[in-house]
Amino acid sequence: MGLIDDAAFLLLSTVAILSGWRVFATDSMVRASFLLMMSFIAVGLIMLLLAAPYIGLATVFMMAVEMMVMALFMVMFMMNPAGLNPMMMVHQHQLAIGAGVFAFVGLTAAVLFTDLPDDRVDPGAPVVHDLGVELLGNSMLIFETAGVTLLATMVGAVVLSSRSGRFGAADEGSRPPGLEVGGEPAGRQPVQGGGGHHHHH
Amino acid sequence: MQAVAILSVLLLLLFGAWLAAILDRAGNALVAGDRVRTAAVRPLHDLAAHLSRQTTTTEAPDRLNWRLAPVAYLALAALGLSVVPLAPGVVAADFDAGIVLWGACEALTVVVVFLHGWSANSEFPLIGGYRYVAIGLPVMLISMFVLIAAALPAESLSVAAIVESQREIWNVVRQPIGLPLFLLLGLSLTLRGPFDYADSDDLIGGTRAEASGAQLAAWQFARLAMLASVSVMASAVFLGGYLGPVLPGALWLILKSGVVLAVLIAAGHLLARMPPSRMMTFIWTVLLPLSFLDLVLVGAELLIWG
Amino acid sequence: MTLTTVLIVAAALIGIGLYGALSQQSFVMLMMGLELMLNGTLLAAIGFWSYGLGGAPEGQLMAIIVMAVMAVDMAVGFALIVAVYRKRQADVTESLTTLKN
Amino acid sequence: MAVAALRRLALRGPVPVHAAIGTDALAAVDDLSLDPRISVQQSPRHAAILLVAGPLRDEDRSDLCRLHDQLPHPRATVFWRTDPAIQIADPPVVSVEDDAAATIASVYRSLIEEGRPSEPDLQPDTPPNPWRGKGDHGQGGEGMMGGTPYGRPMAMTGDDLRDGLQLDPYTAEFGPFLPVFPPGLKLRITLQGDVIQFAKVLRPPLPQEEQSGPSAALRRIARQLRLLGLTGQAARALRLASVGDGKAAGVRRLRRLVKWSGSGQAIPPGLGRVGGADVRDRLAAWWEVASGETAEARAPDRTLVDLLPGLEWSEAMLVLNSFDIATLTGMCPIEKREDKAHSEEEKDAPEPHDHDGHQDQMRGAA
Repeated sequence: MGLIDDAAFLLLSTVAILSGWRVFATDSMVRASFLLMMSFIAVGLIMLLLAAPYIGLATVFMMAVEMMVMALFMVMFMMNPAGLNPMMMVHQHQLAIGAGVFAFVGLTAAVLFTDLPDDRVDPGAPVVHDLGVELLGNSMLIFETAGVTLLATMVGAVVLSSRSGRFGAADEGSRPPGLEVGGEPAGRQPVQGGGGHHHHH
Repeated sequence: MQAVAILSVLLLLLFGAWLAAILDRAGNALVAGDRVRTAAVRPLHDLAAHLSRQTTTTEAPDRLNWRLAPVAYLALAALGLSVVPLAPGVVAADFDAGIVLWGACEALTVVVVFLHGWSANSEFPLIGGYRYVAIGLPVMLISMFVLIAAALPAESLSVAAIVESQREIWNVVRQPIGLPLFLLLGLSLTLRGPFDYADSDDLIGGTRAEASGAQLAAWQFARLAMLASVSVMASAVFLGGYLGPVLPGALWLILKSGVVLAVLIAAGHLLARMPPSRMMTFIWTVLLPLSFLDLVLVGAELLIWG
Repeated sequence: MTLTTVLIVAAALIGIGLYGALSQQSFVMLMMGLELMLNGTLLAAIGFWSYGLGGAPEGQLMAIIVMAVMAVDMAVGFALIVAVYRKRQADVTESLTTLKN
Repeated sequence: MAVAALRRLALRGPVPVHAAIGTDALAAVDDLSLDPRISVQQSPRHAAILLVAGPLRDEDRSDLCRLHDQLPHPRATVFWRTDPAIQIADPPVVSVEDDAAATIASVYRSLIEEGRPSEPDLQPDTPPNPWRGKGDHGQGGEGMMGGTPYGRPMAMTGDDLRDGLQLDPYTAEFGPFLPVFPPGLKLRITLQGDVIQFAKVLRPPLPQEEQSGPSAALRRIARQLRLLGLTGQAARALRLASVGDGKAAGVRRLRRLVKWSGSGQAIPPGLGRVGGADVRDRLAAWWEVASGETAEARAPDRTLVDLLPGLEWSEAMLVLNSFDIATLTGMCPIEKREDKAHSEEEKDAPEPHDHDGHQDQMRGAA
C-alpha cells in the first residue's frame, strides 16, 4: 500500500507542478484556466492520499466551478483567448523568475532544515465526522465568520461590477487606455458629453 | 468485492446507456404519434453508422481538448456512479464524502461540456458552451442543496449511509421537493429536453454541431451513460436504493433506476425549453429558493422529530 | 510520501505562483498566479495537519479558511476587473498608472 | 470482416440526410422527413447524404459548395425537384419526383456497400484569408492582436446592449441553408455572447408554395415546436399537415399535448412584437387556422433588422420563425447602399469580415 501511495503521490505532484507551470507558458487562455484546474485537482487528490477526503474533494469541486468562471473571464477580457496569435504578456520577467526561484529554494531549505513533527493521522479516524463536529462546535464562530465574509464579498462584488453606481453609470466619462503609458486613448473614443453608453437600439 | 463493484459500475453504464437509447427512441415515437418500431439492436445501427463515417475537423481547433471531452464526460459518469452502493456492502469507491465526489463530478461536467463547445472553434458550439455554463452552474447549486438535505437524516456524506438512513421511510416521502429538483439536475447534466442548452436544435446541435463520426458516437454514448448514472444516483439517494422486500437488493436498485430513467426521458420529450435568459430568471427566483426551502424543511423536521 | 516531500511540492507551487503573480500583465493571469500560491498553501496546511497534528480537526479548519480566502480573492478580483474595465477599458496592469477615477 | 459487419449494421438504420432547401421545397422536405427510411439531420457534420431540394439562386451556389464540403466522408449528393446546381458527381444523382427516399436509400447503400466513391471536396482546402507566413511566428496576425490569424478576425471591443460592458462582439454570416432559418435567408449578424447586436439582411428568403390554410399553419407550428425542443410534437404536426382531411381531432389532441409541455409559458411575453402581436399571439393565430378557423392577418410595421438586435439567439430564432415566409420577405428589404437611416447603426458594428470560402467552417453555409 505504501508503494502505491508513493507512486500516486509522485504522479500527482508531477501533474500539479507541471500543469501549474504550463499555466503561464500556454498561449490559449482557456487552456491556462483549465491547466490551473488540473493543478488543483492533482492537489485535491494528494489530499485524499493525506487522509483528508472532504477537503480534497471540496477543492476539486470548488476549483472546477472557479476555473470555469475564470475561463469565461479569460475569453471575455483577453484579446486573443484561443492563443491563435502567440503572445508573451509579461513584465519584470527576470525579477519574477528570480523571486519564484528564490521562494522555492528558500521554502525548500526551510523545510529541509527544520525538524518536522511526525504524528501521522490515524487512517481509520473519522476525519470527515470530526471536521463536521469541529465546524459546528468549537469553531462555529470562525466558520460562521467565513460565511458572513463570503456573503459580504458577494454583495461587494455585485456592487463593484454593476453598471449603475451611486453617482451614475460606472462607465460615465470612461476613457480607454493608450497604446503606451500616458498615450492617446486607443480604440473607441469617449463620447462627447459623457456617458460611455451609446444609443441603444 | 470491490472488483465486482467496479465491474458492475461499467456494466451498469453500458446497459443503462443502451436502455436509455431504446427508451429515448420509443418516447419520441410515442409523442410523434408514430408506430413504435424500435428494436433492441437499433442503437447498434446508429453506432455503426457513426463509426462508418469520417471524423472531420475544423480550422485550428483545440484538438486535444476536443477529442478528450467525450472521454472525460464518460469518465465522470463512471466516477459519479462509483460512490453508489449497488447492493448492501457492494460499492466501488466507499468514500466518507461520496456526495462531495458526486458534486465534484457535476462541476467538472460543466467544464467538460464547455470545453467540448469551446474547442471546436466554431460559433454554434461556442454559443452552446457559453449557455450551458450559465444554466449549468446554478442548476448544480440547486442539486448541492437537495443532496445536503438528503444527507442530513443520515448524518453522513457517504451515499451508503444515506441509503441505510432510508430503511424506515424513503427520502422522496420525507423531502418531496428534493427528487424533482434533482431530476432537473439530471436533465441538465445529460443535456436533455427543457435543460438542453448545450446541444439543442436551435443551435444546429450546439456543442456537437461540428462533431462527426466516431467522436460524435462517443459524445452521444457519454450523454446516455451520464443519464444512467444520474438515474442510479437519484434512486439511491431518494428512492431507497437497494432497499426493498423479497427481491435481491441489486435488482431493486436496477428497477428503481429504470423508472427514474423513464421519467427523465419522458420529461425530456414532453416539456418545452425556455430561452436561456428566461430560464435563468426562473432558476434564480423560483428553483433556487425552493431548494433552500427544502433544506430548511428537512432541518426543521429533524429538529422536531429527529 | 513524507511531510518533507509534500512541503517541497507545496513550495514549488508557491514559487511558480509567485512568478506568475509578479510577471503577468493581464489581471486575470495575475490572479491565476495568486490562486496557484494559495493552492500551495492549502497543500502545506493539509500536509501539516496530516503529519503533525495527529488528526486534530483544527488543521482541516485552517484549510477551509484558505479555501474561503480563495473564493473571496476570486470574487473581489473579478469584480474589480469588471469595474476597472468599465472605467478604463483596461485589462492589463500597465494601463493603470493611478488609482484615480 | 469486422468492417463488413459494421457496414451491414449501418445500412439497417435510417439514412442521415442534411437538406439544402431551395424554392418551393420546404413542405416537400418536411413531408420527406417523416419517411422512416431517412432521418433529417440539422448539422451537415452528422449526415451522409446532402439533399438539394428545389432550385437555388445563382449566388447560393458557392454556399452550397461549402456546405457540401462539410459532410464527412463517405458522402454523396442527391438533387430533388431541381436540375443539378453544381457539378459534383458524374453523372449527378437526380431523384424522381415522387419517391426521393428510395433514391436516397439506394445511393446510401451503394456508398456504404458497393464502393461508390465518396465525393471529393469542391473547394480547395486553403484558408480564405491569406495568412500563412505572415507575422513574427508565421501566425498571420500582426503581433499579439489584430490581423486575421488562421483566417479569423480577432474580436475587438464593442458595447454590450444590456449593461454597456465593452467586450468582444463577433460578426459572421449565417445562411442561406441554416435549418433554423427560413430557406434562402442569409444574414450578417454581430453577436456578443449569444446576444444579437446587429443584423443585416444579405439575401431574402426564397419563396415557398402554400402560404395559407391549416396545413401551412401546422408546418409553421412544427418549426416553432422544434425550436422549443419538442421534436416529437413537431413530427406529429408535420404528419397532420401531410394528410388531407379529417385532422380536426388530431389537431385538438396535438394542441393539448403542446399545452401540457408548458410551451405557452416558455415563450417570453411581448417577444418580437410586430403590428401589435407578439410571438405568442402569432402562434395562437396559427393554432386557430390549423383548427379550421380564420385568423386576421396583421401587416408588419417593422423590418427584421430592427427586430433582432438585443435578442438572445434562441429568442431571435423564435421571432424569425414566427412569420410566414411571404410576410418575412416583406420585412427583409435589401439595402443596396447604406441609406441615412442605417448608417448610424452601421458605425456601431465592427468592420464586417468576409468569410467566403471558409470551407471548413459551418457559419456561412450551414
